[in-house]
Amino acid sequence: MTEKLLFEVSRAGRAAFAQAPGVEIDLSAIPESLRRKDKPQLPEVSEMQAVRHFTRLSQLNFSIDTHFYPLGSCTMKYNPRACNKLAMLPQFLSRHPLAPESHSQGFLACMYDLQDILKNVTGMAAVSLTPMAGAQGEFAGVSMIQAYHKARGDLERTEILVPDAAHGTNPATAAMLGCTVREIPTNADGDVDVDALKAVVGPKTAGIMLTNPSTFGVFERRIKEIAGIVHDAGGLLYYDGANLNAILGKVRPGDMGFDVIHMNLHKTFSTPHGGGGPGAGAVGVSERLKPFMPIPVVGKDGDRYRWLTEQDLPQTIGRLSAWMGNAGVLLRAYIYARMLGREGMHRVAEFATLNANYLAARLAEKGFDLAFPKRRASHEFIVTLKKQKQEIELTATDVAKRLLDHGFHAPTVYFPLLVPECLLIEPTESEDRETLDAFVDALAAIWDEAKTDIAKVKGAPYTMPVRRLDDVRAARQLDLRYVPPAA
Amino acid sequence: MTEKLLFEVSRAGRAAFAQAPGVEIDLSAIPESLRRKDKPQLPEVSEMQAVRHFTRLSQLNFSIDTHFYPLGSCTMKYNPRACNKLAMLPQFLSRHPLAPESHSQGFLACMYDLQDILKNVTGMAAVSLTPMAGAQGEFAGVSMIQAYHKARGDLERTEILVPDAAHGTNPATAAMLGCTVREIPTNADGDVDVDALKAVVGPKTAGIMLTNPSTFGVFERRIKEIAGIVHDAGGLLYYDGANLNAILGKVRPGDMGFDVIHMNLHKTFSTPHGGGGPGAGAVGVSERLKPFMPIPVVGKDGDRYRWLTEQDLPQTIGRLSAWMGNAGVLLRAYIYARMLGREGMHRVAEFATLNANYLAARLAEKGFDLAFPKRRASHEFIVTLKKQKQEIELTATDVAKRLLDHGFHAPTVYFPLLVPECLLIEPTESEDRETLDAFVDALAAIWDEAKTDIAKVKGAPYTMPVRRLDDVRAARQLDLRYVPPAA
Amino acid sequence: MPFIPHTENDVKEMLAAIQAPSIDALFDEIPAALRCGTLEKIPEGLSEMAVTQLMQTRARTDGFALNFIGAGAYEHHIPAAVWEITTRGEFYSAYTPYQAEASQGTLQLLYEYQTMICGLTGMEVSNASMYDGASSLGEALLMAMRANKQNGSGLALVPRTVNPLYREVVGSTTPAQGVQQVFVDHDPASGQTPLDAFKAHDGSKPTAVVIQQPNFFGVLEDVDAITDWAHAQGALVIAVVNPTSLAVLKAPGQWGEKGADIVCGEGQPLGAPLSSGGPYFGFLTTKMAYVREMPGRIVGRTVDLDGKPGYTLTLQAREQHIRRAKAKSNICTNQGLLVTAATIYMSLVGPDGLAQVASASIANTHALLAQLTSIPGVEAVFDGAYFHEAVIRLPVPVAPVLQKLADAGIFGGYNLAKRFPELGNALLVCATETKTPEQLAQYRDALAGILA
Amino acid sequence: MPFIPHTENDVKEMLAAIQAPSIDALFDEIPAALRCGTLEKIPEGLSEMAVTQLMQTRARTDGFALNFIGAGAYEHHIPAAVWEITTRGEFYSAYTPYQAEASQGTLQLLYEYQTMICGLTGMEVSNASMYDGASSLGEALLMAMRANKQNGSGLALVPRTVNPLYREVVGSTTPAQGVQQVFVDHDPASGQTPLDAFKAHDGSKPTAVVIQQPNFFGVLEDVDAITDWAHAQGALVIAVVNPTSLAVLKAPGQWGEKGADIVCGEGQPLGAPLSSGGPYFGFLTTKMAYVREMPGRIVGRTVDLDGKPGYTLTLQAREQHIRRAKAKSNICTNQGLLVTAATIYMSLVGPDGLAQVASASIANTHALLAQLTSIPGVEAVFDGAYFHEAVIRLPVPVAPVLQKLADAGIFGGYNLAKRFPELGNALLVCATETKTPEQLAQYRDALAGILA
Repeated sequence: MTEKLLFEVSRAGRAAFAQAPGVEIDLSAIPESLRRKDKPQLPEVSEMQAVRHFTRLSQLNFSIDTHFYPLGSCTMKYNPRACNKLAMLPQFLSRHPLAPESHSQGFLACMYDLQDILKNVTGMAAVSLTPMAGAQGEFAGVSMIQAYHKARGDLERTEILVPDAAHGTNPATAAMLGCTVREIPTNADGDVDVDALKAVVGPKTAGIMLTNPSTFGVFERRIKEIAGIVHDAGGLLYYDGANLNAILGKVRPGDMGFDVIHMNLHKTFSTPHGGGGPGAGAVGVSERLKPFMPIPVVGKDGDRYRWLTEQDLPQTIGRLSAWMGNAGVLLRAYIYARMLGREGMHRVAEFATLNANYLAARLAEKGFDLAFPKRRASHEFIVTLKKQKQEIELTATDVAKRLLDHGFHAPTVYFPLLVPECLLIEPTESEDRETLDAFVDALAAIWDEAKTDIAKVKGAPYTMPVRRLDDVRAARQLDLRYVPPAA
Repeated sequence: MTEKLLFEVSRAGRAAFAQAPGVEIDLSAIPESLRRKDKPQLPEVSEMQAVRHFTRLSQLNFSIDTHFYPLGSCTMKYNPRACNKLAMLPQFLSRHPLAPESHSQGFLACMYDLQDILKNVTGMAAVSLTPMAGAQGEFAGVSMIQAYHKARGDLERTEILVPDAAHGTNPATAAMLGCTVREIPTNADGDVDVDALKAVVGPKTAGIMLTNPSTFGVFERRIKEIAGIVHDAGGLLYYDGANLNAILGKVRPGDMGFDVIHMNLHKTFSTPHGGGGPGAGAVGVSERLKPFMPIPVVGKDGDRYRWLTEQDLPQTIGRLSAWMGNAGVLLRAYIYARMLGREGMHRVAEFATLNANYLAARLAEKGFDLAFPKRRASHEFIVTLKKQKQEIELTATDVAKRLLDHGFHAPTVYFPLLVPECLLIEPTESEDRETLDAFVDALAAIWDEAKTDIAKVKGAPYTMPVRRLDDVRAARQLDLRYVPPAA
Repeated sequence: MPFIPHTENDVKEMLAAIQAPSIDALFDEIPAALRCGTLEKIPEGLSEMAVTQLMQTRARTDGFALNFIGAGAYEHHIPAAVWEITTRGEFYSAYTPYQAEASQGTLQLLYEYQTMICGLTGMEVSNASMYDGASSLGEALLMAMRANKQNGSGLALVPRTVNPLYREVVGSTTPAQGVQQVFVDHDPASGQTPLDAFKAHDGSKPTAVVIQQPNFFGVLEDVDAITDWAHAQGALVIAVVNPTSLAVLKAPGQWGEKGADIVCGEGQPLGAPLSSGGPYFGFLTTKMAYVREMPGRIVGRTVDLDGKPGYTLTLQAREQHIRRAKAKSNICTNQGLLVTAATIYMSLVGPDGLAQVASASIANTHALLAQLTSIPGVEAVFDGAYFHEAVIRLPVPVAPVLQKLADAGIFGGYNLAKRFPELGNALLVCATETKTPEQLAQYRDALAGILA
Repeated sequence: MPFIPHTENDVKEMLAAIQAPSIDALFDEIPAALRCGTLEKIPEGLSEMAVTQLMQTRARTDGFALNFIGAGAYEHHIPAAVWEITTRGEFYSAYTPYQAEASQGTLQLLYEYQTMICGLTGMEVSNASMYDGASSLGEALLMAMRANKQNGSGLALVPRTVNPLYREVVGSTTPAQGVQQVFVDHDPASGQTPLDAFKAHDGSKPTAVVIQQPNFFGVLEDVDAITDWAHAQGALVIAVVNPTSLAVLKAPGQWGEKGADIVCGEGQPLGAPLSSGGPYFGFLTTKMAYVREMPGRIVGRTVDLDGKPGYTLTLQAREQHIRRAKAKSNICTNQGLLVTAATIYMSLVGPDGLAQVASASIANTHALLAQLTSIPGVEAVFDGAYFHEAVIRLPVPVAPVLQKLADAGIFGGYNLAKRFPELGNALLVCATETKTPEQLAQYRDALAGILA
């Protein structure tokens, strides 16, 4: 099943007429020279044509609501429907970002409470909810580290240390803020090479960006020591929160010694991934970074909630969005957190970890190679197909594509970059054991199939709306928008 | 793609825990002898398991929102999403049917206005919205006819006349009310055989149940004459409103001489078909039947709306439901009617008729036989495959099943019963011309295919979740609920 | 032209294909004298924006109240997933699954529904739904007449503790086929219908005996004894039950020695919002022996050409579109979408969740009764064990009190004055699992204030 | 255990497979000293019912007001279909389409989005979204620095008529990479930024010149002249535009001789609810020449192994997950779901509908201004042509007036006192197509009453 482009269904004179206000167009208030002369290229279709088109398009997607989606580092867990419904209560949807505080107490109470929950769950001193995605949370984090050093007159700290296993956003963020990035290698067990760290840390060190468990899916055991080394050198520690799902209620970044942390609420707090967002990348800070938090933050005077702005936080790194970020996403995260509650927080990490370790054990039993076989898996783990690649040319891409035919979304592939032909697998706590077992069977079946018919596997997928797509052509012969055929 | 039964995913101890109130079960208030001892057979699944299961199940359906669905006599037109959204405003959803009138003026205003719109659009004197489906509307109609005769002391009228082309619900309803059904034949042009009618009408005639346009998809041209004959004999006329879509704003049942009419709001007024309902079968009546309307009806005293009950309508046929019927469906119909408005009402019939006649003309051009080639199509029309059956064994069922592979829902087949191998095709006004053309091409392609490979056609469908199902086995080896395998 | 995709050019070319000069010409078989004019009494069309504003205004006019009315329609928490999935286009805008292969979603769901509702009621077969609880009782009585040829009189013994609105619907819809309701009185102290009241009809050869459990007053009937008596009389037993209660109350299939024969009731508590009384759905289950007398759609599991399991409508020979005047009922369109919601609801709450809903509702109603009867002059009317509704008596007429409560944002219950005048100033109250202790206290305080 | 499907037996057997004695043992690599306790400050878990009651209470606390605030976030009618489809699980719970073959729905939609937003802005390429309007301006400036090596100073001429909140975000996010905003004043009479104010910077070799159309005051800038001047200076022109306005205003691609080089803005008016400021989305379009300097995801059309067309993410070599520290931006997750809504919105209103929305908004704001300035002491601040916002001056300080209006259920506009104190008691008001004549009069009457 494929679907025509809506532009191909479009005809001049068609419209979803109920959706126009039904007025005569009068542009007399607009100077002639500023008016538009051509009709913009938008589809002209009836309401049903649009509804049918987008409904059918939606059916072409894999999603959590329809498929197991073990995309490592993305935490594709169940998004409770209550979170969506309640965040979309009409009063929340209609609230203007500049509505007076007197008429926003209900909304502000939710934001205040969410700050508080995130603070307590991470062990940080304060939280700002404003960053609109993880990458913006990282930006805020590094920006605060810079502001901290600057406020102390410590102006030479221009280097950010990043383990080689880090998410690409970490070095990209440091670079956006004008820092020099220095990579720290990882040792064979997946831990940061502490000696290498000691060798580079020094008076130019602004800080280190670390994720724990790392992207290798293992817990950084020497974290306290690392924190000591960096702190002793005058640097600060930044925590990338893509992996909070592994440690919720088990260990807190604040207790590990981190000075700033971002939390991907669309991962751990189960707000929707939405085909690529919106995310929400709230930041938590230690006491010393509190003055620098991005605004706005919600404060409370007695019974009344209010915005904290530049007046309250004169050293703030400023605004990252015109308003307070992805408010509707924050509402969803808040609702989820309240349903989980204290006990539920613990269980998230427990069962995410149980599922990952179980899946790892089952795959190992089937002969797959784990990247770190001696380590506990955290919420995710890595299988490397190095052996299969060498022996039968079976690549991570091949497995990923063939998995689709088995009704499973693929794990993350080729990340982390350091592990050859890797599958980064994150089952999340919401999947049942039968699904994990079926996934193991599918991977084993693909491997078996590849042994006898590698061409079949390389031709996959066969049951999707399209077969394997030509990415090279996509990048070389750029076709980035529909151009109607000349009449 | 098929989907396991949810019971097969169920495991003791699983649950969507957030959906329970979270209390300890305490049955001390219930006498021991009345308590349940076994656990009822409901699935035990997590919230995500249920969401994924039902989301995937939904994808196994054809529907208006995904496919052309020309099911004759069912009026599968676009259901505007606004109707759903606004009928589900929280205040409407939370209103108890016994809420005081003082706190129900908004809801009652909608019902009153809807009565008024339906009254005017059909030319009837009054409307009761309470019947919950077309068949219940029919029941109310015949019941009122009986009550009318009875109130006049005219006790011998036990016969209901029904044209042979009528919907099955017509004779079934008459029988439910203890009437004797007398069938009236149709002549070759699709009109009622007036001479035959004259022959049976008489002092035992309670009334006639008629649909116009008839189920043959043609307008009963001698309707005024028929009305005269029945009225002169002391009988009343009942109008089956499955076909109001053909005549909205063109001709009114009240003006044709009908005494009572039911309206399938889920057809003409576009409330959802919901996989088999809910419908709504409001009834409109002429002056003489007003006293007998089913209750409740909404009345207005000055500015205040209120329920009319037995006190106001002492001769009412009574209640058909505990409350006022399918209130939420009625809200949807009201919203649709307001968006259509006066002009939109006319256009419904115009474009439904245009589409039907166009499709009929195009199919005739391809060599298909129309059941009534000399007549205008109304909102629907009939193709008969008598010729194809004789020549190449191609049946209506074969065509219906093969159409599914072409991405089209099948028309109604084998109804009306009088036309051999018939397809009753109702495209509705919401379909675009390109879709109609593609449907013509699909029918032509199937016929072509059948000429060379009838076995292929008889094996259809091939692209659905299942292939052709064994209905005979279903009826003989009854399997009507899941029984878990013995442990 | 809302909801019409035709361009002017489309119209021109389509008319050319039809060989008609104009759209109007397509109506030329309608006698000119009958053609209607411009429907001038219908208001002009509104944009979606305008109708949104209109409906929002009307909805806000009605507002929200703290609701303690039950009387057959119950406020329960409905999981958000229920209607988000139910209103997906593929469920919302599909119809009766006439083409089974293209409707496996709806059909499998209905098969699962049938299994669940059989599970709750303890019966062997279910249909795919009736309109509502009241009409399902009517159809159950008609079905009993078809099934019980032995006691074919049509006499139905119906306790007055059966929902009076149901009894009225039965009265409007079944006498034409010979059903004759004879009402059986309840015990004024307990609110139960005593076996003795039935025994007064010994030897009357009733076709059916109806038992509502819990009854209209919320009181629990002695179902086992009545069932056994009814069977001894050759009657079929029709149970009218609240599905929530079946998570904790004995299933009708287990009543007495042989169990009820037909079970019906209002499905609304299973995921349908109160919504001014509808759409709801009626459920109807029975023993396999009576399956061919059942009205309505039934889904069966079968196999396809490849032997793969699939689902289809079955036993259609009972239905109107085949059997016409000899059909078991005229029902055709039923309440499919509500059954979809109910199936998702039952899947989400599960057996334990539903038991908790029932238990919390019992506890809340008992707590409410304790609260309200602590007000001087307010008393409980019955002493029988009750489920999640109960009758209290006020020292003054009920109607003005209810109006004052409503003006204070509380819907206080159902006034029994009209249908049970013998009970005095009696009020039927209900507190489901949705009510908090604060809300119970709020009701008590408001009532105490009004009565003070 | 909400959202956990494991039975006790599952846990037992899974631990056996792992050969771990307990779930806790799975955390044994975490140093014991670091393990946290019971999170006692986190409240206990609530059932969905309880959290529903909590959120409903809070939502009702805030209630509804008649809103005349714009200032970058605009109340428009959103067709019901938009969010009913957008929140379908297949869109809502999918992620970035890394596996293109299993994500054709999202990918084709994004391709259609790119086409539409290029159509509106008159540009050649679009990315798949930025976070919001403010951040898209920041990214546009960084992109300009990469694209304009000739004028590489980082100097950006930014009118003070550009949304002050956007300028603050730019100030927080771009200086580290060398962007330096120099603000350009507006004409106090017209509210426009005159060409002469730019000419004061002749020869300054600006990297970019920013033009917001309509500007923050709702006033229309002389975009053609400024664009041509900027290009003559070797600067790239960055247009900040309201997408609704583009249905009737000249597309940035047509500004001046060569058109704007980068177009950005807030996508919220295209189907995103006000929702306290987010989630919204930023759009960003440019000329094909600069496509490799664009940040964010881009979707391209290609073919599959069978030659059938399909859609996939492309030009990923620009992005952080490949290029790491050398990426064009650190953006990763964007605002996919909002783009889904916007694409459905644009498809439903179409070019003519969007022009009507714009026209009705212009008319309503002009009517509002006429109404409000009919009150003695209230005057229009600027005489330039304006779109759907305008600035009025009150005879008294704005803040207390706004509070009184709010208490009367009216949000009267955005108080300019803090960011534009030189304008006196100035208030920015907005009336989109959603406002009725009665509502405009209601505002006037309330304001007149307060000022009387």
